[in-house]
Amino acid sequence: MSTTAETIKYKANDFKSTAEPRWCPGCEDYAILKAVQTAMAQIGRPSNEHAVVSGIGCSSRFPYYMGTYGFHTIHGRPLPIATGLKISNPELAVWVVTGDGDGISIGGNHLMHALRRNADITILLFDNRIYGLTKGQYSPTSEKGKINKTAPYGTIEEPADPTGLAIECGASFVAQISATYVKELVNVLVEAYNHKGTSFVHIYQNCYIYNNGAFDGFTERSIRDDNNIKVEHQKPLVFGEKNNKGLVMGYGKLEIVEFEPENVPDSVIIYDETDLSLVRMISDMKFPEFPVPMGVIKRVKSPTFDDAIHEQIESAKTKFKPDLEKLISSGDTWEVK
Amino acid sequence: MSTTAETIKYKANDFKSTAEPRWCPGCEDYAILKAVQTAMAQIGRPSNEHAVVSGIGCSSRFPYYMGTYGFHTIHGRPLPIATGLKISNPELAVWVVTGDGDGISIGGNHLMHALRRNADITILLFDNRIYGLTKGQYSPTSEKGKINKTAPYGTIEEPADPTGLAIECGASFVAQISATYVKELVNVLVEAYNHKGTSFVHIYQNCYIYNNGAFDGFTERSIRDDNNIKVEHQKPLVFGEKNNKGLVMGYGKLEIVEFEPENVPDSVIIYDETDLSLVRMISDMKFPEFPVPMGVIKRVKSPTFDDAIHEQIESAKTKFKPDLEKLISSGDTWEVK
Amino acid sequence: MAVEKQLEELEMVTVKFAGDSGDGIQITGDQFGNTTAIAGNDFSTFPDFPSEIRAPLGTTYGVSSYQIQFASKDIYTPGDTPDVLVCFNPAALKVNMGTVNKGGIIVVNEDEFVEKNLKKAGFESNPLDPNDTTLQDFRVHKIPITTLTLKALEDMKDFGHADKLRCKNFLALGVVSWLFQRPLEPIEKFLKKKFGKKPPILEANTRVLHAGYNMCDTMEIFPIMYKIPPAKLEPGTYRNINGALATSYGLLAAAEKIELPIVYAGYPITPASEVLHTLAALKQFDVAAIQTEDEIAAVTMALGASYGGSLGITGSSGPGIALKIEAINLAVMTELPLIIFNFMRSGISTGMPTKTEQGDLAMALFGRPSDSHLIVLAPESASDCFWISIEAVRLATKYMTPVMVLSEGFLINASEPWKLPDLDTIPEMKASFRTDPKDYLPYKRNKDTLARDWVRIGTKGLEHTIGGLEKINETGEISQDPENHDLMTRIRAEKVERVQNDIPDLEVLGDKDADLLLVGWGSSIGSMRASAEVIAKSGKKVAIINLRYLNPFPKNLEEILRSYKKVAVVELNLGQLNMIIRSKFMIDTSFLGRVTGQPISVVEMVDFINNELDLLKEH
Amino acid sequence: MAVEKQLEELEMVTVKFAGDSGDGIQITGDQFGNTTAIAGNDFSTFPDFPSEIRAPLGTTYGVSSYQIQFASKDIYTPGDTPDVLVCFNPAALKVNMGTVNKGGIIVVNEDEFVEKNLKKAGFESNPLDPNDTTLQDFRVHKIPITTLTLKALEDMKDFGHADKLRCKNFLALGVVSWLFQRPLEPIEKFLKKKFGKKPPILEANTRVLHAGYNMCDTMEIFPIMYKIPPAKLEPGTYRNINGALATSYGLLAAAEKIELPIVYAGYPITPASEVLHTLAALKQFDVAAIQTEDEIAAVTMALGASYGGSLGITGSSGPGIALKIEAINLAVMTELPLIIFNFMRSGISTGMPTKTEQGDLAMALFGRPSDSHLIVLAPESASDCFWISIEAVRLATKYMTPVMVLSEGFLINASEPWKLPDLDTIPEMKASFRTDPKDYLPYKRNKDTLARDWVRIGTKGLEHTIGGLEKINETGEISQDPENHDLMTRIRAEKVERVQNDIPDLEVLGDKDADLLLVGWGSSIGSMRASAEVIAKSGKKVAIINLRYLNPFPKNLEEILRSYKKVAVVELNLGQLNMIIRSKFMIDTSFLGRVTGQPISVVEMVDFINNELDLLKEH
Ligand SMILES: Cc1ncc(C[n+]2csc(CCOP(=O)(O)OP(=O)(O)O)c2C)c(N)n1
Ligand SMILES: Cc1ncc(C[n+]2csc(CCOP(=O)(O)OP(=O)(O)O)c2C)c(N)n1
Ligand code: SF4
Ligand code: SF4
Ligand SMILES: [Mg+2]
Ligand SMILES: [Mg+2]
Repeated sequence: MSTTAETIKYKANDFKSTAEPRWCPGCEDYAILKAVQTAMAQIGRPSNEHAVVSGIGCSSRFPYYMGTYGFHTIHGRPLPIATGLKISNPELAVWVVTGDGDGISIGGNHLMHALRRNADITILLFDNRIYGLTKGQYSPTSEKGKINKTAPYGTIEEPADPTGLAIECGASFVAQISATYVKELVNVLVEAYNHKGTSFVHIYQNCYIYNNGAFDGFTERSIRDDNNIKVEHQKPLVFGEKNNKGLVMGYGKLEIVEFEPENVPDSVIIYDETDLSLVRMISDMKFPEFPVPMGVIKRVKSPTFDDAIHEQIESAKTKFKPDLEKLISSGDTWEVK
Repeated sequence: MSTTAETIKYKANDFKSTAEPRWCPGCEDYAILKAVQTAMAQIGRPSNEHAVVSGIGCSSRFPYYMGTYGFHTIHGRPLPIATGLKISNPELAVWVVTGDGDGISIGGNHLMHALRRNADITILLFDNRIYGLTKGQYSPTSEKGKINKTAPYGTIEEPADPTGLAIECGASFVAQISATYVKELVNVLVEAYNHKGTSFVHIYQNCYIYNNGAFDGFTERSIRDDNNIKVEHQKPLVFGEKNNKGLVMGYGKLEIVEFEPENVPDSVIIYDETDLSLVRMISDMKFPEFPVPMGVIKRVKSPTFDDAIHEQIESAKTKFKPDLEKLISSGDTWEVK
Repeated sequence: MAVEKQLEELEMVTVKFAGDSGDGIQITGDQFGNTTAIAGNDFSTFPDFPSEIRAPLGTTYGVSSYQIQFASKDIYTPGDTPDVLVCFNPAALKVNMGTVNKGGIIVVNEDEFVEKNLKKAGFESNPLDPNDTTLQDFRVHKIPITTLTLKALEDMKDFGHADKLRCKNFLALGVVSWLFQRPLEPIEKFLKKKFGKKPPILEANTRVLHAGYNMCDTMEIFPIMYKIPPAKLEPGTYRNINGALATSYGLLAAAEKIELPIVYAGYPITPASEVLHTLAALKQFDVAAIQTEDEIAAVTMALGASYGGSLGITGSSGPGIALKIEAINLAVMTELPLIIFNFMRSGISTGMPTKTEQGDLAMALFGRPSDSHLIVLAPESASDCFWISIEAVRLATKYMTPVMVLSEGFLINASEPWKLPDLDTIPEMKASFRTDPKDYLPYKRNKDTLARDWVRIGTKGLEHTIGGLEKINETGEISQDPENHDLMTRIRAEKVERVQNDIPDLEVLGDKDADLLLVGWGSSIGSMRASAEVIAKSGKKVAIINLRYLNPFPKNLEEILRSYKKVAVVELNLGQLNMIIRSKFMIDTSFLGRVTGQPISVVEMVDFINNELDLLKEH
Repeated sequence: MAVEKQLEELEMVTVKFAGDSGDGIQITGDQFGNTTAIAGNDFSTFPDFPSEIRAPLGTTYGVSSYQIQFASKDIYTPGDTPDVLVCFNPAALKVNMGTVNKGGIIVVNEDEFVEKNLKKAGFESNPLDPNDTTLQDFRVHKIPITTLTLKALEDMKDFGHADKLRCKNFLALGVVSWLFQRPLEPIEKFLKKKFGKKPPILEANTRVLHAGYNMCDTMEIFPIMYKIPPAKLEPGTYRNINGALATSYGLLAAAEKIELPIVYAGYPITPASEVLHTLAALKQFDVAAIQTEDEIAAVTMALGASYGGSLGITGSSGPGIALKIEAINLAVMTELPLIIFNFMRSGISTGMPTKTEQGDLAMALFGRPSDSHLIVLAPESASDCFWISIEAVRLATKYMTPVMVLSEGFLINASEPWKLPDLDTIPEMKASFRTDPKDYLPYKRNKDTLARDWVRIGTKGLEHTIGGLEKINETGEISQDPENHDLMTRIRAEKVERVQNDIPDLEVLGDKDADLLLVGWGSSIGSMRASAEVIAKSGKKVAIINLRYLNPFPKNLEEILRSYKKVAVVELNLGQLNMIIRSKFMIDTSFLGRVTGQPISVVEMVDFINNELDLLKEH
């Protein structure tokens, strides 16, 4: 990890490639690209110490625009590839960029198992609730009833919830944030990087072409403060345009209370990102009845897969000297003269 | 669905095939086989109206021993096959038999999406926390640290929780039961069948050869009542050898209280299988701190995938007469003479 | 196109529109195709677009194009190289100018040839400059399309600037319509249908269309205009069709004939998605068109439907087809009528997803573990996709076996005039489900076809279990008996071979009494037919056969192959059919294979044929 | 084995043990193999078991068996048909009696031949009945193995009945050891090692072992005993090895040589799991052996490791290999050194998972979308798996390409004596990672090998992005340029072709100056070698080549093929190598292919050869 001296050395531009991004004008992927580069500058490690692995999708074109190492792989499989890379090169900062189709549809199983394993990698899921690259089919996060190319009569499936799924699968770090929150996004990315273990960052990303305005209900500037809640460890769960609402614990359920901004009641919950029942409740909040949480929702310490593998290798070495000659001649041998 | 007159017509043996089961002596798959046949007799539909679709694994040999229709498919894929079958033949009772490897490892993604879709099928997941058929490798439900063929130094992954996963994925019916509870298992199976939508039944099944005793901690007769809790809609959450313990709601968390069996306090929760926060809390209980829940944990009404598909087809028909000739000559046409 | 001779009447012309992805190139092309159809020409189109949704404006990799060849005679390809190129920006010119025929016409939107755009496109200097020699071989017509568009709409105050700009493709369409004396009515009709509910857009587009047309009339931009007389097509009612529609309509026609519902399960992928989209909008024909979580779920869901007694169909392209292989083998093992469309695209891995290729033949035949046999068909043209769909359904259900259709990205997007079929000519087919429980055995076979009985799951008295384990012939009980496995492996192969008895003999196209026989399949047949005409004109001869049936081969293939001095195989790969023909018939073929992501060009093929003919003469 | 001649000394014998899965058949076989090794014979084994874990007792489908051939000369196969069959129950007799050589010895556990068991096995009457003619062609020895075992342990009061019964395989082992005059010490040593910590079990097994041996000595059950003199093997230290171990050791040896850690990612599947198990227990050799969630994760995790700069390896069998195809094409596209083991098993779909086959050659070569090329190797024997592993690592890393090793279920489980290799003879190999940023281009190629540079991800100054899209040669920038794609497709093919320069010429085995050449690969080579010896004994000639390199072929293959009057291809499939040889060299081969789930029998092959030789004579 980096020292403070290094931390100040880099600029976002140091993490740019010479290739010109090819997303549609207006696509929020641009904002995320910028945020990742800014976060990397803050992290303070040189570009060669980062690798970005992606699947297939608009979002997955990401590595081409990074000045780091990059691997644009196949649809749905960036996670095992990133895991293999991390096992091979434990010092590397390994980032995964995936989409709601790449990561939750075809790649859902790898996500589930990657989160169980907890290799020290950082997953960025760009959720535009649509298939961008293939031109507008529904994705697992698309709202029920959505009209689109493959569902001209409306989708009939309940949407999946990437954040809830990550928590269920035992992710040790889960954050959720909109691409429109530029500063917060950078912060979350830095926190995600700093977390040892798999960090899962669910990013709401507007697809300007095929699903424009998908998140306006809670990200549109004029109404967002009443429809978002910023969650932060050890901070009270307060939200609202005037900071006049908060979450309190009812009988086994969260409830919203209103108050005067200056008089936050004691009953308002102080968030604890390590308290699994609270984490569940926050992530289970249904919009629009409840606000959409933004920020680091879960963070717990947990041994990493890559460490465990290398520890087993090291401990095997101390138990058994790796002597190939001896290994091969183990078991019953006999001489022919 | 069946009338009462039919209900009494069948015996478990009517659902047996002539093939002799080939599981190891002592395998609990035998008990589940018997239970399914008994449940079918109770359900009261003839054998030709049932189809059992399985993947690959010891458990997945199941269809060969049933006198119903059966399809022993490929590893991890029984769910989409069953879904296709149900869409094609909506009247059929479609059952899926899968294992912890088949259903949660290679087939985990299909499980997740099948539960989101909610086709009217019944999934039985035989969880022996091991790979039986391939002779003893760990599965996604194997305990961390377990020594086995592929992890001679112990597994390093956190186990997945099939019940929690099913709930997270929006399953409309989730039950959990041990194969050792013969009567309860039959009941749960009948309830699962009766539920319209995808029913997910997580069955603890002892593998006598490769993982014997895996569930003794909570299924062994002498201690099980203190380590299980039977959950039932509208019934108090009471357990213990002497029915002397119960679950009450603490500050956002369940707590165990002890009492005199005759004096069940009012604070003991009356279970509600439709209350999603309660459902979460029950399924999130960690053993051995808390007892393992047995029974129907979640049941909510939700439109089914197969119905929705056929409704869209019917509504399209009322809007557009299916006239092929007309369709083909739609758009601009011209005459050549 | 002999432009230099200033002819008024031409036999065939190739026109290409090119510009940014956002320039409306595909619509322009489609509309020009429509007027061409109505004018009675035969035609063939080639839409070509980048894999980015909206690549940054003005870049060469963001260029989208639409090529169309039309003629007063039968036509087989969208043309090698354009006679007329319409460029909406410098990048479009940069990418395409190399392909324009010498002496050809290049129409450019002069307004876009500014410093910034020129640089983006990689021009060092402005090729429109009077002193620049870049375009000296062409007749360049500079039209300030943008300016003229804005001018034409000047008085529409409430109509936004960006909206106005979006009309400029219709100005160009007006220009080209004038050049080839096309009526504007069909385009107006289209605009009315599309924008009927948005009067300003309708108004604006119609206006610029006429503006473009009239301008040419008035301003004598082009010294001449061309007439391509109607083609002598078979009498009948025609429409314009592309492969995606034809494929879907064929499936619906087959389903109606065999009286079974369709379950089409797919996962989006270019270019296969088109068929999924089309079918999803045609639910009234008893179609369940389902988008699954991945390709494995798609093929298995389709297989589950086939097992149940419906028409289970799935479709994908390279990367997705690869994922379906394990499940296809389950279908082969359980002998169920699964239909798999492989809309082939270019290259291994992600490759060039929007480009075409014929690279998956070897995979269709051999790309499954162990000896695994299924029927393989390939349509030769957009309209043939209709008939191939029908044949796939007929054979899959009759032989109880998977059928793989090797279609192509090119065919999916390409369009051509199509004489509406008489639906009564669709072959009879019947799903004769077993209902009689007497002596039922799951793997008992029809003596002729070797097909086992199809059972609608749910039928009383026929309960049985099938699966992926090897089973005893007839009884279907699982078995590891060595000789039984050998037998079953051979029966599965034999069953597919028997299809030979059920498919038409090959007809030789081109010059039957040539010395040289070209063997091809799929879209290459178009280039082969066109080349054969060129060769014939030069007084030489070449024969052609089209292998629509790639497994099994038609019965008379061997006889035909052996009756020519030389056999040459042509395909868009490095020699897959070629390998099979060589190995099966021990004929030392020649081979022409190209993998450029585009149909093989007629020029290249003619060169190849001439060369082969020369070699034949030498010996 | 000329039993009827009552010879004391034999050249070669085949013994088979058969019984319930729970009877300890595999251990018995292994131990007999060990004593055979120590006695200095050459040998070859064939363990064969059902796919059920513990099939119900006494059923025919639950029979497990272990066949071993041993000899005083070099041996190549586990023998076609046993000279001695040891049956633990009627089902084992039922399944195997048909294969025993006429006049052969059958030892049965008389105790098990009771009504119930006979019925289960499908015997109408008791074949041991004096009046029964079922076994009249054999010399049957009825031994009440169960009774004798219990008797021998009668005084071990604290040792349970079930535990006692579990010892009966060692009584049989004692009997057979006596029959072939094998020392008991190696078996005692094994027992001590295995049960050293469980004295009663050790004691019981040792006792019944001796009981069986001594009984024969005393009771003259067999009129004679046999001696198979030691084989004249090359001097050296030997051990017994099977393919699973040899494969793993080979990988470790290669990794040590090239100084790279191994990341072996796999998903359990029969028979591939064995290698995963072996490597998982050898972590001290810098091996990360990882069980993934499925085969796609396995191959991609391995690829991620290759990308990072480790040895990324994966292994599976048919159904699992099918799932890896898409990712393998990504490896071909990104030109990374991925190693894929395909431990082939029998049949399409689930097929016969514990049985062997060579059905995946065509898939290895052609089973990927588009024209996709990789190196294909095949070991010929259990011990050759060691060397093939090494070669796979050497070629993958040198040519920056995936290598697929076509191994077989049979080789994984089979064992044979192995002369311990001198580790210094392992070929030099080096992973020359690029470190110099100067002029680095991701797809710039080595002039000889056409390999691009391997970069350890993390290296300063070499940052770059690779992926599945087509790219420009040298620069690696993504591109849809038509000619570039054609070029890259051909370069990827050419790169694999270049490996020809780096692999040894084929040596002709058998009789070089024969008229008939047998071409084969993998485990069939064993049967071919054995058959060639039989043919030679009858004064005729046959030559053999072993294609360990299946893609590309060795350089001198064509020359060799053309120097024989007739070429015949032999393989455990319906003609996959055959197809390639015919198509590539236009040679009208003969073909012997069998898919029974078992190695091809020497008798069948000898018949085939004789037939071919007769045909040659006729012409
Ligand atoms: C195996 C395979 N199946 C399908 C595709 C086609 N495909 C490419 S991207 C994509 C989905 C993209 O959606 P998402 O992951 O949400 O990314 P976005 O484009 O929205 O950023 C699909 C279906 C493919 N490339 N490979
Ligand atoms: C594609 C594929 N991969 C792997 C296998 C091998 N395989 C068969 S069953 C199985 C796992 C069985 O475990 P589980 O699903 O828990 O069933 P159980 O045997 O324990 O009942 C595996 C890995 C296979 N048949 N197909
Ligand atoms: S299609 Fe949508 S997600 Fe893709 S680049 Fe365009 S705006 Fe972005
Ligand atoms: S291995 Fe285990 S799960 Fe499989 S049949 Fe035997 S006891 Fe049952
Ligand atoms: Mg998306
Ligand atoms: Mg299991």
